[in-house]
Amino acid sequence: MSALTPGSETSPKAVENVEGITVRLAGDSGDGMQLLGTQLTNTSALLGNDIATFPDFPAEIRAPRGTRAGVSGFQVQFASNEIFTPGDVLDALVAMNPAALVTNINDLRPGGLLIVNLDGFNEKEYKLAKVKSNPLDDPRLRERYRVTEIAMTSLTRDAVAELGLGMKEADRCKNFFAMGLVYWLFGRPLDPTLRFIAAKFGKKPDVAVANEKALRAGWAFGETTEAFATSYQVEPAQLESGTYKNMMGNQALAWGLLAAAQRSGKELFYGTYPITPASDILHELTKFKNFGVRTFQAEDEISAIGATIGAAFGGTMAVTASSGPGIALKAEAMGLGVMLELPMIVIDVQRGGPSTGLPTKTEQADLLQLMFGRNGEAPVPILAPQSPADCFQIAQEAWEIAVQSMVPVVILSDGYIANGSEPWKIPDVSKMAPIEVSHPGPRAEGDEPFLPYLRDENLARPWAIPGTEGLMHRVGGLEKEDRTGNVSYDPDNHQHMVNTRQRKIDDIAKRLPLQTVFGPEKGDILVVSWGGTYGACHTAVRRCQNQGMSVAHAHVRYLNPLPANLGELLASYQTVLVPELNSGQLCMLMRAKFLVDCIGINKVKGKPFTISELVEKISGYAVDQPPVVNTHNKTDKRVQSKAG
Amino acid sequence: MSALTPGSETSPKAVENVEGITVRLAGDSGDGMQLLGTQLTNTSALLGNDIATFPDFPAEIRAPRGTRAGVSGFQVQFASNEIFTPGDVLDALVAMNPAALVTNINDLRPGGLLIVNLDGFNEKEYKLAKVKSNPLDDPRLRERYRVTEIAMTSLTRDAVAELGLGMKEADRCKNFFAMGLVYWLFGRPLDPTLRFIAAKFGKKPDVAVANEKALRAGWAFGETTEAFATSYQVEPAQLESGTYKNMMGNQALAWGLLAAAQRSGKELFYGTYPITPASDILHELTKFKNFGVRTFQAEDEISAIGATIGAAFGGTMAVTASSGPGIALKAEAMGLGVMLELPMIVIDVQRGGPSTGLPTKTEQADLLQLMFGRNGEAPVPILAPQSPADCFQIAQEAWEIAVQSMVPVVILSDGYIANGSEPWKIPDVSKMAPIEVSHPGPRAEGDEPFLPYLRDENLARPWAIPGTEGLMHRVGGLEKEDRTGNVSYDPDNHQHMVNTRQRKIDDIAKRLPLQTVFGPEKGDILVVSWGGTYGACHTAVRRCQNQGMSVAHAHVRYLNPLPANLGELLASYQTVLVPELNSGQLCMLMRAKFLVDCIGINKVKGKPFTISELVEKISGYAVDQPPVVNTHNKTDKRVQSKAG
Amino acid sequence: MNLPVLKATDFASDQDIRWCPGCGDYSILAQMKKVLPELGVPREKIVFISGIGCSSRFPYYMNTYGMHSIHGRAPTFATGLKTTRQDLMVWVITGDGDALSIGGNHFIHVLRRNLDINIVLFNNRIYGLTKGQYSPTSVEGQVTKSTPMGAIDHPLNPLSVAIAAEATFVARSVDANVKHLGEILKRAAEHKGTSLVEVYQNCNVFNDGAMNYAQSRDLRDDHTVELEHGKPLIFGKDRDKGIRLVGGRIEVVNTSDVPADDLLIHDEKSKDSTLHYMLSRMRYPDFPEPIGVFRDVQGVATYDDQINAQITQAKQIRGPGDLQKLFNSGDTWQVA
Amino acid sequence: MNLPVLKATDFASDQDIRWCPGCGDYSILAQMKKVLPELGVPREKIVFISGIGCSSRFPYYMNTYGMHSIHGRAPTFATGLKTTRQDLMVWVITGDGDALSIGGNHFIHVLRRNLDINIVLFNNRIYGLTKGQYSPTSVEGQVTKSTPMGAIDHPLNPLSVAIAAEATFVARSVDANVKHLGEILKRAAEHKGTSLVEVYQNCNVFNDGAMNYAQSRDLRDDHTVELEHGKPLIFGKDRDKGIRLVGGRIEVVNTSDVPADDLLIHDEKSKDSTLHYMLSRMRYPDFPEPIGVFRDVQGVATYDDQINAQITQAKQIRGPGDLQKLFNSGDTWQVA
Ligand SMILES: Cc1ncc(C[n+]2csc(CCOP(=O)(O)OP(=O)(O)O)c2C)c(N)n1
Ligand SMILES: Cc1ncc(C[n+]2csc(CCOP(=O)(O)OP(=O)(O)O)c2C)c(N)n1
Ligand code: SF4
Ligand code: SF4
Ligand SMILES: [Mg+2]
Ligand SMILES: [Mg+2]
Repeated sequence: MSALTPGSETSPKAVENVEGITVRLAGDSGDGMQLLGTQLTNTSALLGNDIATFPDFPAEIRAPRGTRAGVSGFQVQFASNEIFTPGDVLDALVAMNPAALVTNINDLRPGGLLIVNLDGFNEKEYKLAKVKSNPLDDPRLRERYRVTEIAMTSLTRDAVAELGLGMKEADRCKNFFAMGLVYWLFGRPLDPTLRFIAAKFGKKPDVAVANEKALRAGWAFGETTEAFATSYQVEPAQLESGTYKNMMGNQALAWGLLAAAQRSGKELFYGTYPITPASDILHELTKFKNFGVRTFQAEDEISAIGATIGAAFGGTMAVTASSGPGIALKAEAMGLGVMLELPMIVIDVQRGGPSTGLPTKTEQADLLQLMFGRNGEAPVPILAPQSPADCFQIAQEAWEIAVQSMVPVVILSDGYIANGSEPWKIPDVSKMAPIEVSHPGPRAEGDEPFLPYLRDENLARPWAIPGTEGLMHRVGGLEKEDRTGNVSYDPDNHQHMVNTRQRKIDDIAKRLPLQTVFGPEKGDILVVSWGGTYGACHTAVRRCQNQGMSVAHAHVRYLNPLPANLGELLASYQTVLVPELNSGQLCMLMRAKFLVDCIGINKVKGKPFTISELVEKISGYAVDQPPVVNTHNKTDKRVQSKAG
Repeated sequence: MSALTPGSETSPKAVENVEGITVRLAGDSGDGMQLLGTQLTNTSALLGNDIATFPDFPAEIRAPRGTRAGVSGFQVQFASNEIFTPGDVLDALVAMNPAALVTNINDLRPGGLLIVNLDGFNEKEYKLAKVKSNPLDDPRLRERYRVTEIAMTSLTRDAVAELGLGMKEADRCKNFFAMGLVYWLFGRPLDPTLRFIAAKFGKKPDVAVANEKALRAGWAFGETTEAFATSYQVEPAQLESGTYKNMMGNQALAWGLLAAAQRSGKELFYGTYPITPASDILHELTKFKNFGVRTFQAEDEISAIGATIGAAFGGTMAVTASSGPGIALKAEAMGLGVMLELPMIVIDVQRGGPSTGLPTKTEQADLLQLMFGRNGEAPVPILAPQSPADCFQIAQEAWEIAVQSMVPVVILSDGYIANGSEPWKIPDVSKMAPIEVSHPGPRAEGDEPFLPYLRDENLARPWAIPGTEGLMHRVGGLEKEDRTGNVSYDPDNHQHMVNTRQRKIDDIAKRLPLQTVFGPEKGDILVVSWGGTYGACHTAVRRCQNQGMSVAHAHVRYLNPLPANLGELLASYQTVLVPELNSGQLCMLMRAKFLVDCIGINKVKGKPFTISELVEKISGYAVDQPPVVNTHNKTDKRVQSKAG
Repeated sequence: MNLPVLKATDFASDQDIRWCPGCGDYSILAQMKKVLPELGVPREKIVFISGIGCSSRFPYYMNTYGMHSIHGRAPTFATGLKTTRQDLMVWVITGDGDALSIGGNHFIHVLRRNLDINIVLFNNRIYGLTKGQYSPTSVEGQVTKSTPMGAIDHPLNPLSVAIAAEATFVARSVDANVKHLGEILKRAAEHKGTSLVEVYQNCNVFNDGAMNYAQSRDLRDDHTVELEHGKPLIFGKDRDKGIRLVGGRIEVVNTSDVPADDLLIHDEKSKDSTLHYMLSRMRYPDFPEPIGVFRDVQGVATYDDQINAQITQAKQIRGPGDLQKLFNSGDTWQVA
Repeated sequence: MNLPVLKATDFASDQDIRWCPGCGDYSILAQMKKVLPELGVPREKIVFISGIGCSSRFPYYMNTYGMHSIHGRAPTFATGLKTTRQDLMVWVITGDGDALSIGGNHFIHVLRRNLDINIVLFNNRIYGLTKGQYSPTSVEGQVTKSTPMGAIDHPLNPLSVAIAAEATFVARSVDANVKHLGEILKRAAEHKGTSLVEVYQNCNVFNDGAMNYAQSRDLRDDHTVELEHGKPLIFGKDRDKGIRLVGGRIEVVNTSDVPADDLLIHDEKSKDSTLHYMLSRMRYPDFPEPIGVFRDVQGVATYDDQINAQITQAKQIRGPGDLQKLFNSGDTWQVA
């Protein structure tokens, strides 16, 4: 259901209604494409469209102007129906220079709209972009796409001329010109952006005025130019009623942690060391000092988790976060957290690996690191959000599990979720249920001795905090004696504690919701996914269903322990497909645990799945598959403890 | 086939021939039990017995005298037949004090010989050992065992009286008295120990003489006392002909590394940070400076592996080692090693975990940490020695794989292997084949450009070392471009490199020996084991076979990649049992890869398996098991890449 | 409220002590138990955090809250605890390997942040728990299990490094000098900000007598000089030797030849740390090694005070956080 | 053999440079390319090892061997390489976060070992690559992405810490002062032992002008003082101000009031590091900040020399290792 089709060019300035539009704004890092994208996103959200965005930053801070490495892109899909991804192919591409054009053109669908800033095209730019000649001269371009060349820079200069700004200042406004043009093209109102300009540049009135003029000029240009015969209209989407806000994943995580702290009557401690793409959580949380949030930028990741454990020992809600390489450094301390049985959250915002890898790209290849990357048997619960807005939810669930089971809980996010955004329905704070947390009270000399490793029905030990009279006790990384927590080298005690720490994690499954599926309860194909691939998988499965295939989708948010009914589910389908942005990590865990011949759909390119590639893969299995073997009923129990 | 049976007490001073004897010498850390044990071991080895030892150190350096925590034990089995473990139950126990008695008596078999140093038994000692009264007064003791009480301390004093030493010095000799007694009892010659005394105490003649007198006094006492009617004789074992030496695991690892260096014409660099039980490798290697061995005691484990990678970059044979907690700290740098594709060895001498765990105890729970404990997809080969002497072999194999595939190779040893010992057949150095290592030569200006990531048939890149003209290149942790090794953010290149790094590991299986089994090619039960449990598993399987069960044993020395034929093997048996000193780690890997319902026999008590407990477990499965599902032929290929 | 008066024994836990007989750790433990009651802080308000090492077993023997953490990282746990729980008195117990080898980075960073905790560094110049490898404070040429031909590293001077890392309280004492040790521990506890106390501790098993010159009664007077604020540096059995400063350099003089007020007068309060640094460079055998408080500078903001001050300030300026208000801030839209 | 004479351009790799336009890193790169040919070391004998950060991209731009390693660990890779390959000239390129935050421990240990390498620390007082969080050298109160209300950590003084960590060569230069920078890099290369050069480097994107007082032509003369061995410390546009030492303390004087030989004469060779430490404490705005070589002490054994000396010595004493002899040593027995 594409939006812009050449055939639609009938009456001049016609307005055409379309279901959804995917636009990418691409230019030099200096051209302000991220700002343009964010504005377009918010404006569309305010219009009531469903939205999904995906920014694509250059790997360098400011790669040299005009180079391919310096291209910064922002993709947004806005639609009148429910959408789950920023879109596979572009309906429209705005390219501010040759580098932006050549690096993005392949994502523009045939017949799609290409808008270029003609002033950005000259010999100097060709050299920088490493293209021999002007790419616009390539005849195939006009055969394939609807190309519109606009001298945005000069038009912007004219628009702001009367203000007598320097040329530099004037040229800086050109992204607002582009914005105005795009707004006209897709029937977006100017007011939200005008408000933004007023707020942001209030202190520099002349800049504010210039940007506003550029914006209006862009709009006017669309209105008047011959270049565009049609503009396009996207009706509001039918979202669940409520008040909405556009949310990025890292922001949602930060806010979710805030909510969890408030729900449990705790103040938040956040210990971290900056690393892409996790740093923004720190930048967000450190704004909330008036919420009692203490952020600690440590000297390294080990110090960050050490401080987190220390704060947890003191009775605070403590959280640490990093990305793959930093998580590796936290491994030893996480093991201590498991031994101490203190509640805390460890967040991994995954990026391309191994080693330094592809820091600005997305990947899901840290699952096994978090499952097994510690010495000895040291199991921890692992949760993964399925979308930017879901981060708000997952953060609170993670804390609930942490305090109920007295254990460090892992949240596996990724770069795609962290920087992507979608509408988030603002909850009613007054209706948020409290998260129960209790600390044992003081004891007098006479009372029976305090047992720091005596367990409750969840196998959780009491969270006794320093300052409490009579509860003085020592914790540490040496094996502890059951109940007393004293150091113990007793062989049977060690076995008992190893088993208990595992059972404590396994038991969490009893308290978690059962796995649901989207689609038939049983059938040919079950697609099992986790984390940021939710949107692509869900949409792909829906398409396949519409094409009449017998396929269902189970998106797993709880990776350890796995949902209690997952084994049964897998058994109800002929084929189990597991799309992952890694080489098959969840796939391996499920094969081991359930002895089901799960088949991986794997992509490790630093990029999310496209819907169409998934549809294609799934379709490939839609016809007569060999029956899958399933012996999980026989082996489930025994194997469970082993998967730890 | 036990050795000492009461029935055998016939004629006075009879000499009885027995197949094998298991003795444990237990006393205070200060009592020199380790020395006594080592001497008894060497003497028995020199007699031609097969031997296996297992020391049991206290967790503390010198836990307070007389306490249970302070008990130090040394167990040795010497036999006329081939043995693979230090023995399950004791034929004889020497206890120098109450603490040693109460903490060890349960391992003495009924009818076994208990020899105590009576002088070590008094009120003060009872308090220290936390026993209410004299444990020797417990009638059950004499019912169950053959108890001999000897005032070793006073007898020793008498023996050395004429030398006029201080009482302290005199008492220090009492372990030699015990030694003499034990030697007489088991028909061991004194000479090797006399030689040892001369060498060790040469500088302190009076001490030397005193120890010798004590030793002879002990022997004489056995000869004359009424207490012993019989002494025991153990004939030489039928070992493969050659010259032998008693070897401990860590020493064998060190010597194996030396051999590998010599075979590949390299000097050895060993970067490490001390940690139990890996430290002794450092202590051993640092003696070999005249072999060109450079040992670097780093400031921490990260520095240790960093230096190792740096040395590897320079063209040296580089090795690092640690135990669980230190290995966790190396995770990030190991990932870099995988990216740089440089040859090196990473040794993990496993100990009880998680966290600080049980530092002096053994465990096999780091397998999954080494498989998966890095960010992103970062596969490495993993080898595990099966016994102390095998460490010599495995070190050389590891280096061969490292240079053939240009990759960090992991060796998984454990505390049991590291401190245990067995006879090692001394190889003929002149017959050791060279390990081929090549470095690309210099290039002049004109030559075609050097491609640092161009691969050979093993997918190995060239090991180009600094100092070589014209090969200047830069390596690093960011994803590399195929062939050139330049930084690349290209999606397809990333996929290609991730796949290639995995394939490089998988391909190693083609060059490794196929998995062999001990026992029937197909049948009811296959026992699959790895690492230090070899001896117990092998012996247990042999016993089961002798009892007529259809059971075979496959001991896996190559854990990643797994042997090419392993899947087929598993399919040839009704039941696959996997004994591990963890909660089922290899078991999980095989289940995932081969979809075979492997069943774990798991023990996490900081102690090795006993043969009898394995026999019992195996027997439990010896009767009609459900057929195991096996679909590995269908899935092998596809899953292979995922198990990485 | 009037606290129950506690005795040293009230601070003993029920765990058996597992150090070697004769280990210097015992006397440090004894002094700690003796000093704590004098501070009037209830046991439940005190936390001992250690890394790994013989010395780091310390917390198990104290009847307070405690954490035997992981090797080298104790200061990090203390940082999280103290910044969130300023009401607690936090002690870090560490060794020369724990603090200066694997833990060197956390060591300098906690000092520069001036977190209000007390660090006691048990310096035995050896790795005790791992049975005798050399440590960053082992002397050059020292033969140990890992250095059969002698250590080739130039040792780290813990106090020089601490002073250079902006430490506000730096002191040294000796296990055998129990009275002095007790006083110094007390001084450390009283200082606001990070207090570092290096204690010369004898490992009689793996490095016996390494610091005998500072420990034995008949040597220590001639080879150590006790620092006292505002007093000249005088030492020697007969207190006949003194320290003088000439041209920014230190020299040993006979008190008989030099008038007392020409001697170096100790100023532990000096903000400028150069003089304290100079004292830390005085090394046996060339110089008597100073014991006592090298530096005690008050009034430098502590990390825990500052982080909490920002919280209070933020609450004053923006009012206590209102989640609903935050959620509704910025661009939002209604769906009916 | 006579080496081909190389030009700066011969040291440029084929990779596009990816720093922000205007970044101070460019001038350091330029000076390095200019200095190397003067050292007469062939390109293949030179290795640049870096950690992670904008600055750590440096090796990619040099046509030598190089390793872009992991964050903070560059000195460790250099240690393994230099101890096994003394024939190579090894440079470590690092940033204030890389060297002093995550890498602080390796930093002090490589210095105390006096490994014969050269460390260039690009100090821009910010985390550049991660887009602008404060670093251990950021000034107190600095507002950054991670410190909206101002940084509360007391900054580390890299040179004080280095000197306290037994460094044998310590220097400072400024990106904008290209001539001086070139000379200092050369001095560092010539020193045997670990050479540390701190370079004030402008991050014009996230911390623009933070060290402008030392960079801008019209400020730097009044706010920096150039150290020259054996010369008095004189500074100021009109060289009318000087530094004097009184009672172990430093003060600024007018050269007109004070005879030149009363001024502090710089002695970079002094084994005693106290004076060098004192110079490192001179901070803007109270004092002019010294640039140039603070300390250059020769003759201190290097780690790589010593480890290799022990190898040679062992071979002399025991003869080259004989594997078969080793295997047959100690107790052995025959089985027929
Ligand atoms: C990560 C890690 N690395 C290494 C070790 C082994 N280890 C334990 S204590 C120690 C050093 C002890 O020396 P020190 O800190 O001086 O304490 P001491 O025993 O001398 O009191 C080492 C290397 C460990 N436990 N954990
Ligand atoms: C283990 C790890 N932690 C964190 C990061 C993220 N990171 C990369 S560079 C950097 C700091 C850069 O600051 P600096 O060392 O001063 O270099 P600059 O960019 O300022 O030149 C950080 C935190 C990382 N790459 N690896
Ligand atoms: S080894 Fe040394 S430091 Fe450790 S307890 Fe024994 S004497 Fe004390
Ligand atoms: S961010 Fe700063 S340090 Fe990094 S390249 Fe840009 S200007 Fe230079
Ligand atoms: Mg020590
Ligand atoms: Mg920086």
